[in-house]
Amino acid sequence: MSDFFSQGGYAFFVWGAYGMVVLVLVAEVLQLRLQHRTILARLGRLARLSQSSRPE
Amino acid sequence: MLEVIGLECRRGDRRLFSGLDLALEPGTLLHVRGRNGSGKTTLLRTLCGLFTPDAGEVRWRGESIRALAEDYRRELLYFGHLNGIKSDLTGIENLSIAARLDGDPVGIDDVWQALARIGLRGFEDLPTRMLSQGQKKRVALARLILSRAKLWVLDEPFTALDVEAVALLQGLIADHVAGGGLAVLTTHQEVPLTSGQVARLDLGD
Amino acid sequence: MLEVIGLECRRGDRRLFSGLDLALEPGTLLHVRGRNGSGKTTLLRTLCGLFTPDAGEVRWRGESIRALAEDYRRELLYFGHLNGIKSDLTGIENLSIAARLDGDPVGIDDVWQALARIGLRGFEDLPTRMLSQGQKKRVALARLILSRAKLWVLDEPFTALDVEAVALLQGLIADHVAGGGLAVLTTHQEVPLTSGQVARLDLGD
Amino acid sequence: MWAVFWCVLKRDLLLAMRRRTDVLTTLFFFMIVVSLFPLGVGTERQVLQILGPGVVWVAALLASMLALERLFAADYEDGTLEQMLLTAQPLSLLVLAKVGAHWLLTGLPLVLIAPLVGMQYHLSDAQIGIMMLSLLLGTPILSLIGAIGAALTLGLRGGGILLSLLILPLYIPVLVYGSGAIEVSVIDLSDTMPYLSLLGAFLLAALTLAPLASAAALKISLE
Amino acid sequence: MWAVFWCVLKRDLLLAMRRRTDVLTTLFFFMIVVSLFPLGVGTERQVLQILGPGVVWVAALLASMLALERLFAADYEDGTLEQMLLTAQPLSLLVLAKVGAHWLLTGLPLVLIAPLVGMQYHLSDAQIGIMMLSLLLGTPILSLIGAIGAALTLGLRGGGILLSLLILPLYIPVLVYGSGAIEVSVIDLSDTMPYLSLLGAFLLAALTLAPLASAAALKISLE
Amino acid sequence: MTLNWFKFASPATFYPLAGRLTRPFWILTGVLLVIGLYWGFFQTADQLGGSNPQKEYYRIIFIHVPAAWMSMWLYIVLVFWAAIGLVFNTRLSFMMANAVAPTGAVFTFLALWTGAFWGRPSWGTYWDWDPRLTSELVLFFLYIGYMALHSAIDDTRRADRASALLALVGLVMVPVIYWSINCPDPTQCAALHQRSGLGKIESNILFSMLTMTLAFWMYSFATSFMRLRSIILTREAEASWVQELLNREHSR
Ligand code: HEM
Ligand SMILES: Nc1ncnc2c1ncn2[C@@H]1O[C@H](COP(=O)(O)OP(=O)(O)OP(=O)(O)O)[C@@H](O)[C@H]1O
Ligand SMILES: Nc1ncnc2c1ncn2[C@@H]1O[C@H](COP(=O)(O)OP(=O)(O)OP(=O)(O)O)[C@@H](O)[C@H]1O
Ligand SMILES: [Mg+2]
Ligand SMILES: [Mg+2]
Repeated sequence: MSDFFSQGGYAFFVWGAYGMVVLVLVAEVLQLRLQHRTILARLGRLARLSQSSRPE
Repeated sequence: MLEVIGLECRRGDRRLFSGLDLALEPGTLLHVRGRNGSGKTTLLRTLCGLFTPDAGEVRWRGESIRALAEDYRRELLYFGHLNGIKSDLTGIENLSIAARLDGDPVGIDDVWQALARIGLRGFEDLPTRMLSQGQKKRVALARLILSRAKLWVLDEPFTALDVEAVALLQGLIADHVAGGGLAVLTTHQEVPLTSGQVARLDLGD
Repeated sequence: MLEVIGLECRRGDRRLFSGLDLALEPGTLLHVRGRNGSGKTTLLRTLCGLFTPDAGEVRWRGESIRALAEDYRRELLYFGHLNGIKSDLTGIENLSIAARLDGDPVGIDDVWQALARIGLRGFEDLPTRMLSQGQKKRVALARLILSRAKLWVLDEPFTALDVEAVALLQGLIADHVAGGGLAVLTTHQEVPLTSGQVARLDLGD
Repeated sequence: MWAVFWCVLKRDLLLAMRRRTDVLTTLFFFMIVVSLFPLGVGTERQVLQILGPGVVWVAALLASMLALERLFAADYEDGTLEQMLLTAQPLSLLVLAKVGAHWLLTGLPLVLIAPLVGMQYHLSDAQIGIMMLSLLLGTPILSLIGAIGAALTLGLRGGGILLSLLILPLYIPVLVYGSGAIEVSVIDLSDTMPYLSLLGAFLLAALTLAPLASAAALKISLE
Repeated sequence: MWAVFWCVLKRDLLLAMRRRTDVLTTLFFFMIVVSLFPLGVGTERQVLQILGPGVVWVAALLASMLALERLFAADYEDGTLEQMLLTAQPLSLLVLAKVGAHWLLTGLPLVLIAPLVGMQYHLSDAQIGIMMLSLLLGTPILSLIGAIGAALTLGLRGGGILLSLLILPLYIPVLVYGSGAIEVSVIDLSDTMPYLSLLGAFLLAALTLAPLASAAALKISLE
Repeated sequence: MTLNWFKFASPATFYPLAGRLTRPFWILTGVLLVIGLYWGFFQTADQLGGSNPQKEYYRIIFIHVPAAWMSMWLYIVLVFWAAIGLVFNTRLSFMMANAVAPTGAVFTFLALWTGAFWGRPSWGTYWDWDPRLTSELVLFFLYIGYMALHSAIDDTRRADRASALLALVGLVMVPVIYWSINCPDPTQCAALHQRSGLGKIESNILFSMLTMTLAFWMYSFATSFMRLRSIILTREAEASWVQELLNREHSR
């Protein structure tokens, strides 16, 4: 197991590269989900606002 | 309280006005009138100390405003051609920052109330970029509600406002003057100024 | 002669108008009306080909103006919110360059005469920077005298002009239309348009 | 009084967060200018090592200068600057806060990205350390001095290039000592002390004088 | 058709004559940037000789880019650009004329001042000759490519630094061959031929393609 | 316009479609990632022999090469949609271009990063001014420029068209830039970056690398669709179908 993690002494480089990939890709996905939710929330609020200001 | 003595202002090589004398007591509204380019904006900016006159001076409580500097500015509220609000900030943010800079001890609740009173309920935390022209102007005017300044200098405050907002603003000015404040304003529109004592000043030939 | 078919324009995410149809024959003046922000300027710019509509098209003599390109532009004169004159050049220089670019074979005498007719005698060779707002506008309008375009598109041509200049401009438009030309214009001011056949178009809800 | 300082600082940071690209652009400009040199000069290791300090500093100068063009411009255009002139606070304090925010947004990122650039130019770790330290001391000076120029050229046509003409000559001392520090660090780290302390002294002087000058310039520009 | 080309060219030159400072500013910027490097890098003869070509070219890149920011801006602000879009002439021809005038006012002066810079960097006469030649071929390319960026960023907030982000990377080929030509000229003058003929080919390509792209960009920006 | 069929792919119909497609792409991404990584780490040798013996750090290849390929491929996709948008004036294609750009930039960054982390043990330096590296950097700048230009323009339509044009110009210039850096001396070209044909790579490594490439590709689909949905929502905020959608969301 520790053999696997040490990657023949190149752990820093291998895991540095893989780590950044994981970090960036996960960050992108999280950002996307957050963005989608904020947009839905804001649009929903706007829609309710315009309905309440135009009582029909 | 506000005195103007022998004021002369030039723009480019043209003299806009000279030998202008004025004295305003608390509870007065001064309405400055004149054609486009006659120097109204220049006069108002001079009163605020934003523009240095070529001759004469402006006094507040008997002292030159140059000498008073910050003490004068604390009692002053200027509302110019530009709204002075950041389009990336929300109405709440804009107003609380403005109040903090003016040194008015204003709580967040006051800000919400001011926005509600000026007719922006529901729009408080949208970036002002998303508001219409008139709504932006309202955000800026909400400062008048929060302000405790003694002297209001308003350059064309009625433009872009609808009838209802004009009435509201007029009410604010009337209250301010009735409470012993001073106001100087310009407007091209025919707005009946129904507040206390109204003085008029005509610029230009 | 000028046809508009199913035109739809959006600005930002807002639809300004859609399904707009029009057909103008020679000798017609079209007056486009509407509130601020209702899309008048956008429509006029679309007619000139400056703005690409989101749907529909504009036709000139039966052909799409996209296809005609330069052939259409040769017959077109657009007068927008901006004067389109360089403040560092004199009136004479401005006009002769504009005429050369429009491809109108105009001599230097014609330019002097045009400026005199529009009421700028004596100001011909001052840099336009030194002219007043209204005089600048007159320099720009002198292009109407020199132009031989068939279609005039004028966006608020009357602003900043005094009564006399308004009358002159109205005369120019009337002559143009009477001579079989077409004109499309917008104006907020109430200006009696006394030329031949006047069509009206109201934008906005 | 400091409440106002923090208020303006936070405001500017908040505004920057609402428009993130403006911040990134400066950083990328810096990166691009730094990357252009090896392409123009050749990619030999030794040459690059000699070039490194100078290039980094010149690029920092240019990036900071170009970003400064916008320091007061936005506030000027929407009238908030005018309002700041009319608050009951010394204008120089507000200017200091604005410059502080500006440095946090454009200067600090340069300091942080410096190791990357150092790698591109094959600098040693010690050199990179000194580079970061000198940038940390030097870039605030650039922002402070540049603010004077930005205030003077506010709202002028062709302001950008005029600004550069006005302030680049003033940047020279910073450039000389900043890149000097990195260069001597090859030989002996302790040699860099005089350079760094000089930069520190400049920074103090700039911190006290530049806000006053910028405030005066702003008042003139807004008349 | 060419009558229109000359008309626009003459107009722009006339305008520049009415405002001479704009022209001088570019020149001074170039001189300042070039003079900053010896301050940052040290003044040893050999180092400077190696650096010279690259620095001159990078400075030319930056100067040309900064000047480009104003290429269409003035005409855009007063509405004359709009009118140009509506003339019965192909817009790309007018763009070409404007770029031509711009190059005469900002590129050509750089070529002419190059000998001075060469002396600062202790370049030989042959190198200086090649430098002028390469600048003569290269700077028009910079103006032509830059015009696309200028048209795209017309009227934007923070346009200057955005413009640099967009077009500096596109300048790389010119930089590589321009400074390459000067470098090889140390060894053998005839070695420079491939470089110069490549630059010439680039110039021809840019002359035909860039005006079209700029014209398209202008149409987009003016909608 | 004869090609009105482009408009069938309207934002309104594409929004739910993209939503339904996202999940399958995520599943594909996950499966391919697991296979690729498992194979890469446990079914390939610890050492590579040959003229340039490589130790374990060669495993970076399983992310480096796919990231580099995706960065270029996504740029081509971006330009494709941008060009379609410019020619046919369809809003959805501009939105597609916009949705692809950030993912492309992410992969470009990752190619640079992983390359640097490979370069250090293999070449002894994180960075060199090698043509491939430099042009990858330029590509990164182009992505950033595209996004910066788009966000600097407030009018979305102008933003779409202006940045599309920029992307096109970039497509023309990138090969020229690559070539000019690769041949700084026009009479001869030299490159530091090893260039071995795919055929020369050991088959286990190749399998793993290609699987990872596919995984990254599926990931690009998934993220682009997610982003596309957000873009469609903001841009079509006033459309009636969005209002209905919001009502449905709200009542839930
Ligand atoms: C255009 C983008 C790039 C592509 C298409 C690409 C592609 C490749 C490929 C196919 C390999 C495997 C070579 C082989 O067969 O051994 C490789 C190896 C490598 N790449 Fe990249 N790469 C790119 C960018 C980069 C960048 C930006 C860096 C560094 C920051 C980099 C650093 C490396 C290193 C160090 C190796 C190992 C070379 C060796 O075997 O010694 N690459 N790359
Ligand atoms: N920054 C300036 N520099 C030089 N001259 C100026 C400047 N601003 C205004 N002027 C000139 O000063 C004169 C007065 O301008 P001012 O703005 O005070 O007029 P105003 O009465 O407010 O006009 P308006 O009704 O249009 O607001 C005008 O002739 C104008 O051309
Ligand atoms: N460049 C632009 N980008 C985005 N939206 C714009 C742009 N220009 C105008 N708009 C918006 O398009 C709408 C119509 O603008 P337009 O200029 O056509 O109105 P108008 O009828 O000419 O108004 P006015 O009477 O004020 O001239 C407005 O709501 C405006 O906010
Ligand atoms: Mg005024
Ligand atoms: Mg209009």
